[in-house]
Amino acid sequence: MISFSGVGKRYRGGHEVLADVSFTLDAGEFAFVIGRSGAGKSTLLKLIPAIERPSSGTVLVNGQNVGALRRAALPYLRRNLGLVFQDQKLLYDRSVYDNVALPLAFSDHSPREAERRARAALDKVGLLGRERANPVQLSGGEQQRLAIARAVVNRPAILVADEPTANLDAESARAILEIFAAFHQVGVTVLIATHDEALIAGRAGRTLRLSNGRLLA
Amino acid sequence: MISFSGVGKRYRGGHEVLADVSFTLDAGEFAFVIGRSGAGKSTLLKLIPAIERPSSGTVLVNGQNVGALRRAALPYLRRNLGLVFQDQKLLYDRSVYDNVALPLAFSDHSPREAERRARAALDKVGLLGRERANPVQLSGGEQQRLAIARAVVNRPAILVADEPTANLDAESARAILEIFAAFHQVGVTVLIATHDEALIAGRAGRTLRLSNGRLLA
Amino acid sequence: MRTWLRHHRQAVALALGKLLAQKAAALLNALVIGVALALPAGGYALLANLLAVTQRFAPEAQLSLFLRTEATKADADAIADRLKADARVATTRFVSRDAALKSLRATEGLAEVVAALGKNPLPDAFVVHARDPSPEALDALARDLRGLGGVAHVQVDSAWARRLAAIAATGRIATGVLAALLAVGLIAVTFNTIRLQILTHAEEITVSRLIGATDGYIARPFYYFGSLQGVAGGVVALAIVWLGLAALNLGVQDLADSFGSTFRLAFPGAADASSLVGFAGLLGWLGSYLSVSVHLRKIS
Amino acid sequence: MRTWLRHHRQAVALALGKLLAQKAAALLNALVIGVALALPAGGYALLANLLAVTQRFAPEAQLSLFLRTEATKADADAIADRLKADARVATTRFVSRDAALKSLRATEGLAEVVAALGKNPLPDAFVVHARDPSPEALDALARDLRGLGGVAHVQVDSAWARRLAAIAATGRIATGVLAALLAVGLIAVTFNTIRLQILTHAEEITVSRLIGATDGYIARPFYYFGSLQGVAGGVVALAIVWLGLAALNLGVQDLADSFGSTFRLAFPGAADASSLVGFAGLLGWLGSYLSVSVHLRKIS
Ligand SMILES: Nc1ncnc2c1ncn2[C@@H]1O[C@H](COP(=O)(O)OP(=O)(O)OP(=O)(O)O)[C@@H](O)[C@H]1O
Ligand SMILES: Nc1ncnc2c1ncn2[C@@H]1O[C@H](COP(=O)(O)OP(=O)(O)OP(=O)(O)O)[C@@H](O)[C@H]1O
Ligand SMILES: [Mg+2]
Ligand SMILES: [Mg+2]
Repeated sequence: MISFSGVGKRYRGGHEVLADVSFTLDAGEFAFVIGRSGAGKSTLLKLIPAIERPSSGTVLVNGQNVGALRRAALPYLRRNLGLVFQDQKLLYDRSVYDNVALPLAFSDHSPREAERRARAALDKVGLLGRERANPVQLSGGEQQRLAIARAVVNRPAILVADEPTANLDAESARAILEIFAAFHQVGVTVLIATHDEALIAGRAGRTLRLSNGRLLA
Repeated sequence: MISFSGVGKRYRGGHEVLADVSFTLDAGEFAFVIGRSGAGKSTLLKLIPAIERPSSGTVLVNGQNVGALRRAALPYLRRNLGLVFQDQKLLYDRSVYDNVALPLAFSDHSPREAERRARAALDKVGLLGRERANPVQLSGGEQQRLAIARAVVNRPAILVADEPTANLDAESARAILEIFAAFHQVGVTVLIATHDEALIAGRAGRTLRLSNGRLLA
Repeated sequence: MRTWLRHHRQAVALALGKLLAQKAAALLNALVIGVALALPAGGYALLANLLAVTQRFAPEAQLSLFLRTEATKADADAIADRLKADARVATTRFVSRDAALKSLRATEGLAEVVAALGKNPLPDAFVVHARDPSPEALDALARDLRGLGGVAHVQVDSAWARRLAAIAATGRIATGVLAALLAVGLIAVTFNTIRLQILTHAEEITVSRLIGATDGYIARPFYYFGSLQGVAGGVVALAIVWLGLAALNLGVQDLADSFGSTFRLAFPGAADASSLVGFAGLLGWLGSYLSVSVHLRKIS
Repeated sequence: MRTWLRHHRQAVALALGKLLAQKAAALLNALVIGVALALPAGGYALLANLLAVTQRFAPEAQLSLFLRTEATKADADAIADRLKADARVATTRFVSRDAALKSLRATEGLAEVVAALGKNPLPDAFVVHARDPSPEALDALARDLRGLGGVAHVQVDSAWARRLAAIAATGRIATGVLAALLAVGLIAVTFNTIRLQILTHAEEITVSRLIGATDGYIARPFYYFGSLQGVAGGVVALAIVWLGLAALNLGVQDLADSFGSTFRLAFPGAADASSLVGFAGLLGWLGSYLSVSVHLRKIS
């Protein structure tokens, strides 16, 4: 499903953020990327939807070498992924509902089906009833849950989430992880980056430990 | 220094987010506001710089009733506060240096003194050397530290920080708390909101525990 | 196909929605484009009027053919036949010496002169309209007519023809300058508006791209927006031109009255008006196309 | 005071920096304003030229005073003295019957008529220029002069005066319409640009407010930006008007040559040019002021 081999990444004018990262995530696996601030977690995750391209090595997603994709092919790659960004990237001039429904606009659903999916996604993260609010009217944790709802609304086969619980207290964080676990149950591949060692303690799932851009065994 | 008495807050069309909150923070105190997602932490903090106004009760800052301040008086209140926002509010079309130097533009420093202060603040959060980078080139944790540097660059007497360690691993979070502690040492009043119980465990300082908008004893 | 239609419908709705959501802003934009467009459109309307006026003087691109005072009726008839046979001659009009005196008497300021004349000193004459109003053709025709028997003098009004040609040339240059301004101005306005539209929607564009929107999907509402804005600007320009002409007509009325004329500046017809609006829409589309090409890729 | 100066210096630097950072965009904006401004500025320049041309005809606001054919030299002298004493008369010119015949002979198309005349039928005449060119004043003067001994006929060229008044009125209306467009157009362009500037800087404005910037501090760069943009637009408008007049002069040259005139459209003088630019700057400031008042408070 997702396969990194010998991946290195160096930002223009910067140091080597990732070095020789290799791992394979099978379909339906559940994995955490863990590491300190600046370890390269976000960079690693950004290589999967080709937001960044590797400086060396190859990244395969569903067998596609995404580092070599043409610009015009990127939208079709990204539609099959559910992405939660570390800075959430919500639209603050749209309603909560419109934010969730955004990915449905370029897929091929009837308006009725689109609405059903949007409401189901909001329900899953406990935001049903806040559809008409503006994201600025949500608390930090609620915004994070909205970002998750948007990522899952299209029922992607792969979920990639960058610090989806950073703004949540331990209990809320656990509730969010349950959502990801539920997707995992139905066969979705899940990859979550976090700095929170406590969060993953005692959880099933693989752990990819990053330190200074290198994967620790 | 900061005094809430019988403060209630209800957003337009919403439920009661804060109810009958009363506490006093003396000059030089160090306090945490703790509570679950949606408990009202950010709302409480926003009342201090009058970003929001209380629906009932009074909020005094340095003896001023900030809930009743005229619009034109707000800038002068805010210049004396160091604020770290939950969503950081960095300018992504300016350099790291310009972000830190922003509050110095409307205070009365010579250009030389302004530069000295900006560099000192960046040094304190470990971002010296990244001045010319753009905030999007920083990792999530680095952005959070940049927001802290901007809050302290004017050496305010009061520091109010909303989840300043949300994106940081435990070790980096501890390092950031040390920065706040150092300001506390030299007499600055510090108020930090966090959802992270582990972070405050075994720390000196008062704890204001919020639950459903009410202050627990 | 159904999806394609739905996407276009959505894009139109989005563009229209944006225009209508900010009524004041949309009105302002239309006003800006309208004012810019009114310059050449108004100029064009005035030119069209000018050409209409000068066409009334076009008959002056003519020859006056004076007969000798001693010429007989037969001489005059022969000359008339000769003129009728000439392919270069469009029309001829015979002005008898009596008619000429009468019209001289009617000319303001000359009544006294005429009254003082003992007998009619004027000759018979033909007024000849040439088919080809160019100065060269008139001169050649005059040379030939001068050789006819009974003709005392041929006077070419080619000075007038030369003036007309110069006016027409001036008009053509002006139209060219104005048309260029029209196109550049409207494209610039749209380009700029769309640039700022893209900047204000940078966040939305970035996010849409990250979650799988194609560039075509992102660009579409801007194209519609630019075209709609062009059309709105064209309508405003029409209104400005209309009001401007109406205002000028207040003055023209007095002026024309003093000449005893009923002349008024004509308003652009339905065909001109709709092609102005259509052209404005087309240029709006072009401006948005250029702007999207340049600015969309700048947003990472 | 030093801080105040520094803040203003910073605001100018910021505004200039923004203009220069996006050279293409700044140029486009200046072009848009310039095109909009060129409409009334060019119209004004053309009007000024038109007025200059009509002023050449202003001496035609005159009376022609024809003496009786039997009038003596003494009669003529008495009338000349009477005219000199009249406060309403600006200048008088005596045209002897011989001079009148000569000028008639020189008139194109009348040479034959004159040649056919046996004796000179023309009377002596005075051409009288009135101080007040209004039709009413001319009529009153004519009435008085008609009563003088030896005067056969007084002809008022007030038709011309009426036409001139009508032309001047038309010009005044046109100037009014154009001036209104000038002001509205430029204010609208600036208002809109600043609106979009504010929208694209919404983030920065919000953050600056949160950390203690006053509204004055936030607004200042926008004022300077608007004024600078107005000035730049004024300069572009000048250039467009200059080029337009130069292009029109190519045609006017031919036209004037055909009249044997050296007339050319005059370019706006330094005073007009600098007041156009200054006025554009002022309107730019006004537009930005209005826009800031409306839009700054909309950003929380
Ligand atoms: N676009 C960029 N250009 C240059 N350097 C970058 C860019 N993005 C990230 N970096 C640098 O790469 C390093 C790793 O960044 P990354 O965001 O991957 O870290 P992270 O593990 O996600 O950290 P955090 O937990 O703080 O989010 C950091 O030092 C960061 O400054
Ligand atoms: N501007 C607003 N308008 C309406 N409701 C709001 C607004 N801001 C916050 N709220 C609501 O008030 C409640 C408390 O929000 P607040 O941001 O204070 O919580 P918090 O304790 O900071 O939570 P978190 O840890 O998730 O940031 C939430 O239910 C939120 O939806
Ligand atoms: Mg990260
Ligand atoms: Mg909060």
